[in-house]
This record gives sequence, C-alpha cells and structure tokens, in this order.
Amino acid sequence: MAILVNGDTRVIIQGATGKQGQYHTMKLLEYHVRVVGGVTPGRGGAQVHGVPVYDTVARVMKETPVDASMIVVPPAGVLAAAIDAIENRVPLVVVITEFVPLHDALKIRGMARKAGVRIIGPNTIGVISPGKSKVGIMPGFIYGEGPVGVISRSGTLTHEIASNLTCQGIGQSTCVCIGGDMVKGTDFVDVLELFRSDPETEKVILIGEIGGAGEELAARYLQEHPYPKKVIAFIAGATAPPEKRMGHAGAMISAGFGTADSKIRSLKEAGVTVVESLDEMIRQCR
Amino acid sequence: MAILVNGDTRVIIQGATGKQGQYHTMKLLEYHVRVVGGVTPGRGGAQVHGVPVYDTVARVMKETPVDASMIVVPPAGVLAAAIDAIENRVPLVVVITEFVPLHDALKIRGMARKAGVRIIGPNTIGVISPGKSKVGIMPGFIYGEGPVGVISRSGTLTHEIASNLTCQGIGQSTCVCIGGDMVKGTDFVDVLELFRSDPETEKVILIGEIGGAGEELAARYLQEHPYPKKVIAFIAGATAPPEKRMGHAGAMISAGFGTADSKIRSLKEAGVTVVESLDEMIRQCR
Amino acid sequence: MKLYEYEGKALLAKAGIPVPKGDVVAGPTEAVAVAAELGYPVVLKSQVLRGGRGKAGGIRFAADGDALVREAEALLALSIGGERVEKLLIEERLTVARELYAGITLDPLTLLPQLMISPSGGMDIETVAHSTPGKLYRLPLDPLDLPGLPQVIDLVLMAGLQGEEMLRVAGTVQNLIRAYFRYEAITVEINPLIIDAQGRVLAADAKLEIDDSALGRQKEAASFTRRERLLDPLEAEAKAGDIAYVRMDEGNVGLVSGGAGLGMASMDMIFVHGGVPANFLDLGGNATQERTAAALRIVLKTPGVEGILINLFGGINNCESMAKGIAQVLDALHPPQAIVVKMRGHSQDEGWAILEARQISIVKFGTTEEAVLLLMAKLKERGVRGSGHTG
Amino acid sequence: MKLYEYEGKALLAKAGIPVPKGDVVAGPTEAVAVAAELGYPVVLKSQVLRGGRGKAGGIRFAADGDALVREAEALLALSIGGERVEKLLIEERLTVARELYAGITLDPLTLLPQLMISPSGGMDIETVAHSTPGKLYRLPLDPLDLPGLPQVIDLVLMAGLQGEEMLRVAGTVQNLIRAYFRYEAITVEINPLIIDAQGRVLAADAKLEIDDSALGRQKEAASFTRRERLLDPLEAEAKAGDIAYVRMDEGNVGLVSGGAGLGMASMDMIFVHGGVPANFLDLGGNATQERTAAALRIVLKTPGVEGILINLFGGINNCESMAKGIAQVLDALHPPQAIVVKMRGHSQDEGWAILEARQISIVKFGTTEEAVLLLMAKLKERGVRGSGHTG
Repeated sequence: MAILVNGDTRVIIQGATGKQGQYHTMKLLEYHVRVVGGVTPGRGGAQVHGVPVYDTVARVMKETPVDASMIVVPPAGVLAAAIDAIENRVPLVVVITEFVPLHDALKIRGMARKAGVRIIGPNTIGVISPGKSKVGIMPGFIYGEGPVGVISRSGTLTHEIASNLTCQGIGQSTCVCIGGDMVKGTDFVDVLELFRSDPETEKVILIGEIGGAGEELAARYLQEHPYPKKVIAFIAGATAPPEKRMGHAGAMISAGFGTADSKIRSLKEAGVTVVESLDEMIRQCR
Repeated sequence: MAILVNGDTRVIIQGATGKQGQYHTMKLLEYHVRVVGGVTPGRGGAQVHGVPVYDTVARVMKETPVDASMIVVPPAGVLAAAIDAIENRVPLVVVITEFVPLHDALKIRGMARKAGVRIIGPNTIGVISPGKSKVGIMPGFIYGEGPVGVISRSGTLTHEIASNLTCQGIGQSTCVCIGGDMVKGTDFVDVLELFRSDPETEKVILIGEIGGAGEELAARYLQEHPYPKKVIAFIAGATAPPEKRMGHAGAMISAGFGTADSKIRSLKEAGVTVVESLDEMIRQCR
Repeated sequence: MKLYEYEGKALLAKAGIPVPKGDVVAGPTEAVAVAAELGYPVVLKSQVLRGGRGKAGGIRFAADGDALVREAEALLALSIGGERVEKLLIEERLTVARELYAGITLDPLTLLPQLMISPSGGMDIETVAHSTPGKLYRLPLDPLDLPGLPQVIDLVLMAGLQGEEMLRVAGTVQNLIRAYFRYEAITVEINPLIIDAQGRVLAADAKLEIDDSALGRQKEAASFTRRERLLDPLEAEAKAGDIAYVRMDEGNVGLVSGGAGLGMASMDMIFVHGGVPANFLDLGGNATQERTAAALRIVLKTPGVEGILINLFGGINNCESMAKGIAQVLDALHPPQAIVVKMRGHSQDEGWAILEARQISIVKFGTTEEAVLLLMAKLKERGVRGSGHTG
Repeated sequence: MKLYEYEGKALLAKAGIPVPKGDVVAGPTEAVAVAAELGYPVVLKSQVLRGGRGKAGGIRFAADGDALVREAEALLALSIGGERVEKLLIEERLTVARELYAGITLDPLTLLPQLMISPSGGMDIETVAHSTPGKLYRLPLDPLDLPGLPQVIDLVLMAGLQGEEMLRVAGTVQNLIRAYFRYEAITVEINPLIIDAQGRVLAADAKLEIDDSALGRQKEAASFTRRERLLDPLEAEAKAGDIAYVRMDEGNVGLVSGGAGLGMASMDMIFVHGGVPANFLDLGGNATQERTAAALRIVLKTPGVEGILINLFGGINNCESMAKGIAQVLDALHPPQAIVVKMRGHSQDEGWAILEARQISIVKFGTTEEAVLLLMAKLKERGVRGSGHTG
C-alpha cells in the first residue's frame, strides 16, 4: 500500500532531456520505478536512457496512462509544464524545481485544486515509498521499508530523519517532502489525512520549520479529528533569529506568527509528541 | 405564468441614476414593475423616482432579494456591472446597452454560464410579459396580453410584430429580444426551450436576421426535439447585399454562412412556417 | 475596423510575432530608400482593405532599383476591387520552405473565438474548410481559460510539424492568441505563416479586424487614421453623424429606419412589392431631432431616390422629437420625393400631429408592409416604374 | 527584494495609483532644486528598507530653503535600525483629511493573497489586527478569478467611505490589486492611504516586496540597483556566490549545510549542546566542488568561529564533488579550527575516502546530533568555553 506512490505508479518526467532530467531518469530506472515517458516540447521522438520522449503530456497519454509526473524543468518553465500535467488530469504532480516564482505557484495551486490534481512542491525532493517506488530525487538507498510515515518541509531533513531511522533498523512507509516554499500544493494536513487510513503506516513523523502556518493547521486538524496513530514532531529553526531569511522561502518569521514556539505549543496541545532533537525522534520511533 | 418575467419579478436597474436609467426607471414604475432598487457605484443613498439607489448589487441584496437586473450603463461600464450581477447570482440579467465591446461580451457570457446566470443581450430592448411586467425599454402600451410568444434579434422588429399583433387583437405571452450582437447570452434555442413548457404560450414567433448561426441552431433544435407548438419564422435581410454591415453587429454575412437562404431552408426543413412578409406573419397567427 | 497589412503586422510584431523586414511607402522614391536598407530583391505589396489582391496583380517583385520604380508606379496606378492603391509595403523577399495558415475568428456556432491552423497555407481558408476539412485543425478559445503552450503544441503537432520548427510555430501561435485578446480583434489571420529556408517562422501576411466598440480603449488601433474619402461621400457624411448607412446602386426607394432589424425587414418588403432599396439606414438607439433630420437629408441626397419610407419606433426614442426632425427638413427643402412615415411608440400623438400639419402620409396603426404598399402606390401614381422584382 | 519607498511609489504610479508630487535626492542641493519645483512647505523622507523610520525621526518638514538644507543634512547623517540614510524623498506636504490603510500580503492560512483595508491608517497593521480586528476588512484574492470593482467597493463601503471618495479609494485599491499581480509582489502596502483636503486619494507611503524568483522577468523591479556594501562583506561574498548565508553575532560554531531545514536543525542542535552558531549557511540545490569550497572559505573567515560543522547530503548533490571542495580549501589554508563532517548519499564512499586522506573527523552513519556532540567534544579538548546555553 503506502501512500501516493507504489510499485504500480506509472511516472513521467517533465524535463527529462535536461541535465537534471537525464540524471534522475536514470536514478528512477535504477530504483525500478515504472517510468513510462519523458516530456520535453520540441524533443518528441527522442529517448532518455531508453525512455521515449514526447512533446506534451497529452502525447504520452495517447500511448499509456500516467499516474504521476515529476517536473524538473527550470523555474521559468514550471508553470507551463504544470498546466500541461493539470489540464491532462495527471493525478499526482511533483514539482522538484526550486525558485518557482510565487505567482506561478499560486496559479498552479489554484488550477490544480479546480482540476482535482494533487501537486507536491514546488521546491521538494519528492515522495518515496521505500522499496516500492519514488517520484523524487532522493538517493533511494538511504531509505528503508517499514512502518513510519514521514512528512517534512525540508528535503535534507527528510534525508536526515530517514537515514537515521534506516541506520537504526526502522523503515518508512512513505516519506513525503511537501517542499520549502510558502505556497505549496500539499500541506501537512493533506498528508496526515492520507497516512490516517494507510495500514502500513503505524507512526507519523512531522518535520516542521519556523515560518508559515502549516504546522499550526496540522495541530488544529489533529485536535479536531482525533488521530489513530502516534504523531511525533520536530520543529527546526527554534534558535533562528527573527526577521532573517533562513534559505527556505517559507521560513521567514514575521510579527510573532509562525514562530517555533507557536508551532510547538499548538502541536503539544493537539497531543503530538514534540521532540527537541533529532536523536530523540529516533528514540520515540522505536 | 409567461416566461422569464412576471408580476412577482423583483427588478433592479444598474445605471438607474443616468439619464436613460432615470427615464426607464420611471417607465418601469408606470408599467407597475416591482422595481426594488437602483445600482450606481458612488451614489448609494440617493433615490430615483422614489427607488432607493445602492452602490453595489450586494448592497441591494442585503435589503431584498433580486430576481432580475436591467443594465443601462454606458458600454465601458457594462462588464463591471454584469460581473457585479453575476457574482451575486442575480438569476436574470438584461443588458440593454448597445456597442458593448465584443471581448467584454465574451467574458460576460462565459462567467454567466459558469455561475448559472441567464444573460439577455447585450444590445436588446429586453423582455416583456405584457400586462404583467417587463425588464426592458419597450413602450408597454403597444404590447398586448395573449397567447403568442415572440423571440427576436431586433428590438424594432419586436415592436413592429407585437404592435401589429396587438392592433389585430392578438396578444403576446412574452416577447424576448435576444439582442443584435454576435455574442449574446441567450439565443433562440434557449427561449424556444422556455416557451416549450409555458402553458400560456400557444404559438411562437421567431424573428431572425441574416448573419450568425442562431436561426440554423434553432432549426436543428426543433428538428431534434419535436416541438409541441406552431413556430412561425421571418428572416429579415433577405435582400441585403453580402459583405455589407447592416447596422447590427451580428448581421454580417460572410462566405455563404448565415445567409437568409440557409436560415430559411433549415427552418423549413425543421417544419417551421417561414413567412415572406410581416403581414403574412399576422395572418399565420390568427 | 479592418487594418491594412502593414498596420496589422505592426501590431503582431508588438505581440512577439516575427514579420519580414520592410516598411510602408507612398511613392517610388521612398520605396527605393527602403529597398536600399533591405537589399534586393524586394517584394512590393499593395495596401488595400479588400480581398483578391494577389489575383489582381497587386503583389510584385523587384530585383533592382529600376524594376522597383517601375513596379511601384504601376501598383500605385492600380485599383483593386474598386479601391485605389495608395500605399505599398516594401519587404525583403523570403525564400519559402513551407506555408502554413494560422487564424482566429469567432465561431458562430459556439460563439467562442476559434483558433484554426492548417498546413495548407496560402490558400483561402474557407476553401480549405470546404474541400479538405481534415487539414484544418481547430481549438475553441475560452477567454476565461486560455490554452497553455502545451495545448497549442498538440494542435501544431497535428498539423504535421516537429522539433524546433514545431516549437517556433507553437510560440508564434500562442502570441497570435495573445494578440487576438490584447487588441480585441474580431478576426486575425496570418496567411501564409511562412517557414523560410533558414527555419525562421514569419508572418508573411496579416489580416486583422479590431472591434469598433473597443477602439475607445485600443489606443494603438485607434491611432491608425483612415481617410474618409475612401468612402462614398454620403457614407462618410453618415459616418460623421454616427448613422449606419449603406448605399445600394440602382435603387429608387430611400429608407430611414430606427433599428437594424426593422431596416432590413423594410428593405425586404420594398423588394417584395416591386421597389428597389436605394440604401439601408439605421438611426440606432439615440434618434434625436438632429440625427433624424441628418438621416433624412442623407437619404434625400441619395441618387435615384424617388420615394422614401420613414419607419420609426418611439421606444428608446421619442416620436415627438423624431417628427420635429422630419418637419425641419421638409420645411427647409420641400423635397419633391414621395414620403410615407410609419411611426408609433412613446409620444406618438404629438409626433403624428406635427407630421399631419405638413400633409405627410402617416401609417399610424398599420404594418410596415402597409406602409410600403402605400409608398409604392404613390410612386405608381407618379409614373415611377418598379424594378420588376417580385421577391 | 524589498523596495525603497520612492521605488515602490514609481511602480504604484505606473499602475495608476496617485502618489504625492516629489523626487528622490542624495544631497541638500538637489533637495532645494526639487523643492523649488514643488513649492514650500515640503516633506523630507529618509529612504531606508528597515522599519521604524517615523519613531527614529526619519521624516522631517521644511517651510523654506534654509530649513530644507538643515534638515536634509541632519537626515543624511542618520542611521535607522543600523541602516545609513543615503537618499531622501522630497515631497509636497499634504493636508490630510483622512488616513486609511490598504495592503495585500500572502495569508499563511489560506495560502492566498489577501487584500486588507482599514480606516485606521498610519498605524501598524499588525497592531490594528490584534487590538481592533473589527477595523480590518479582508478579501482573499484568487489569482485565477480576481475581484471586480463592485466587490472592492463592498469592502471599501465596510471601511466607512461613501460617494465619490469611496469610488476613488475603490479604484485605487483595484489598481493596487493589479500592481500586486503585475509586479509579482509578495507584499504591497500603502500606509497611510491619504484623502487630502481637496478630496484627492494619494499613496502617502509605499512598501513593496517583489518576489526574488520573478526578477528575471520583472524588468522594472530588477532595474532598481542595490549597493552590496549595505551588506556585511561576508554576506555580500556569499550572495555573489549565490549561497544563503546569515551571520550571527557572538557565535563560535560555524556551519556549512546543504538544505535550509538541515541547516536550521543543525543550529538548533549546536545550541542545545552548548555551542553558539556563528552563521547559517545553505548550499542549496547545486553544491558543486567550487560552491562547497567557497562556502567553507566564508565560514572560516566568519569572526569567532572555533569549530565548524559540515553537514551535507549527496541527494541532488554528489558526495565526491563536495568532498573535493572541502579538501581543496583544507589543502590551501590548513585552517586551525576543529572541523567535523557529516556527509552521506550518492558517491558517499568516494567522498569519505577523500576526507579520510586529510584526517578529518567524519560521521558516516550517525546523526546530526552525534556530529554536533563530536564537534563540541573537540572544542572542549581545545579549551573553548561553551556559551552556557543548554537549550
């Protein structure tokens, strides 16, 4: 089972002919992902590591159904690529690209909601159901199969948590990096909802950061909809100085909103186990 | 009964404080129309012939439900006025104004369809159910109550037919002027559909013109959905030279499409009685 | 408002569509100066608003300055479909590898703008639509949800293009869509859209028509001046007075009507009863005394007019004002023509009274057909022959 | 990118929002020239990007040229929140009848831009939101379906305006919405939006922040130059290398990390275990050998740094290249600081081998916390005192 992606997921790579696209097409194939096509306008008919390339998503779908798309085009091309996937109702669209303009992200989010398409990202390493499949750019071998679901805004913290867990013999059902930007297609609440009914997921790890309101909304959700599984949270950036931008576009603290304090307090009130260190997280998962 | 408007219809006038707006507010009141408000941004609190004026449609609807709006603002203001009515889900919006830019009409039509709002016009004299009510600028006294439904693109031909009928003692259930522009909110087919099940309407008069495809689409509709009432049609402009614009924005003939011939032929094939003169029309209504 | 090719190309270029290098000129000297910048050979294209330019010999080529002067003079002496050639577009001569068609026009069935692409460029698109409909690829354009580049690409792929060329054409078509909405066009056509020997995509022609009702806010299109003398003088006079007037040759019955539909129906009735309409005239929504008078004056001046039908409603308008306008002209000119007025609506009694004082025939409660019959009878009395038409 | 008031006003004016007459100057002579055109009295407004300008005395008035020179000199000697005043905006002095607030910012709850209007202009909007939330009127803005004028009017009516003034404010607010989307702003604020004694509506201040990711296509905003010397020299060096680097005073532990989340978590762990982070540094998605080396050089130069944690993943990046970057700096500089590297992912074995050849402490399978503990132990060995913090 797992959530979002599994062994049956048919994946396309938008931007497959680019440098990153070629590399990650190979990495997906190495992880035995069912890559059914690449998409690069103007490159229809080409091949990338044996994967056929098409000019548009519609052209792929003439040949084969598509369950998910991974977008690795440069920032200026993300809007058009996402619209292509959304208009063709690809159910899951993972936008890896960093530095997507905010107003493009707003449009993508709005269009996807109207079309019933799930967007993950932008600015994400993607989604992996270890041992089954991935739609993302994470190194597969540091992730292990098991019962812990992971939701994180940060890609490298997803790596950190998952590899720590794996080293300790604790595997993951699915790891979902929801991305580091302010405006994202999928937030903590959405993934919590998916993990709720996933039989393979026994515990859920939530890796938050300062800035934004996703963690507070997750706390509200958990309080209003009693959750059947243990949720363990860590909030990064408790020691970051206010009004400084810590790399992630979503991590700015402003006027007392989105502070580590407010996130930790609301999660605790919702019955979440909030840990103060990443090692404590591992211990809580045992 | 009648269609679209009746004695219960609560009407607002968008543009009530303008010269045309004031005049037609008075005319509506003289016809005993239930005028519940005028709308002119910036003039909230004023009165026109005793009718309270509001700044927006939403402001009227705080006070009273609204069934129909008559828009008599200048062309440049029509889009904003129509959006106001559409966003507030006024069920019937009659756009009297002439010379509405085509691209504004396209937007109005698209938005209204998405919102489930019926637009009549633009460039129309409106709708009258004689003796009951009107949302339009026709002189009420030349229209008489009776069993004939009238659909026309042309305002003055609506007057002509209705007044001829009235002089001969034949009244009308409802007269709908769908307007003279290419892009309109309501076409022949829509009104035929309404007259179909109206018990007060026994016969339907369809006054077409050269240009456009509304009459051909009406013919197709009548052929595909057998119609329980006699339909009598007249097509104006049979003698107009091709490639000349005859005043109505919708009346241009181009490349053999929308000619009087094609309209008359397709209507006849659909079983419609097509008359060659307006006097013949009166005789057919007896 | 129909645009000349050079005006249309200027707008398309602003919307990011590549057009051939060139400039518009009014005489041979200017033409030579432009050609000197472009380099020979060049193309000379007559700038006219009517169609059939190619067949009429309105496009020429020149390999050198002498040929250019000769051809320019020849073209500037030409009339195409009755329209004098007054300007030429001098352009670089293209080496054509491929000719496509791209256009957008309002589809009368869906009432949506429709994008059309065809690999059969250079042909009349109506002909393509009728003879090889499979070679015309269409996409309806929802103004509230315009297609993205991928959807345009799907269409262009169907037209048989590939790779870089396909991408360039798709980009051009997307810009064409932008241009259509930005300039509030009714129709925009690039025929042919050229792919040249170097792989460049270029709009080799441009037909644009801008919505007249949008000219108030379409500053660029509105800045294109039109010489009114291109119009018939009476049409120009009507246009100046904002009156819709179309003159028809060889007619004998003039018409003043309020409303386009009523005007057309009146013409039909005149025809049916043996008259020949000399004009179409629609006073439109604001028939004041002055405009009614102006309209009547224009119809009285229309050559060949022996009788006049005035067919009006006091709906938006007011019968009294319109009657005053008519009376004013009658009092001033005492026209010899037969006149029948059919008029009813708001303030009809006051209007009728004004006309009755001038002993004008009025149809008060009768139909348009009755008014036409009355006018035809009057003309017969005067010995005017009908056209023989019986409808 | 945050804009100075004068830059923001230039963009707002282009979007049709009226702003006071005035111009930006860099010295008293220019100021007098501008004032001569405006007429006295004038306002002098310090141009700084940080807040608190009013309280810091950064806004002055001058009734004549002498006062203007005096005040201009005083302001140009001022620092506000550590930022030197280098430019002044000289403007006509307004007679204020009413002060409103109008702004748009991203709502973290709905992730939609939110229009906010308040009749309490001139106050900090966060204060209004907390103390008198009933005086803040909000409208979410769907980028795919922006509100029309009537919806804006409904909001402005709620704020207590009427008639012509209401209309003018609503028009201004609609232009503000257009500006927000046209310029791809993250935040735009007019505080106060003034209605003056003549009934004019004017943006008396302007705070805009443009999305950095959009500067490639936002030519106007991108044309506003920034002097890098406003930054700390190390921050400027990092910015030039496209590395996210924030310097923290009084820290003793430097940090090179790949990923913002991992960087923040590393700082947290350093704090918890008694260290004080001297910087935040995120190499981001493209950690080549060169960028890794550049990052390490910057951290080594950061004052006070006694130990360095290098915490990287070969995900998008590659451990071997990153290790080469580290090795390159070590070989060249032989830095005295204690260094611990935690690195795994793609090509980890190759990367570890490169570092092991330099006898650098590597945490291969352990956690970030273990790496921090190792570094803190090394610092203790060297006799470095912790900050006393225990998290």
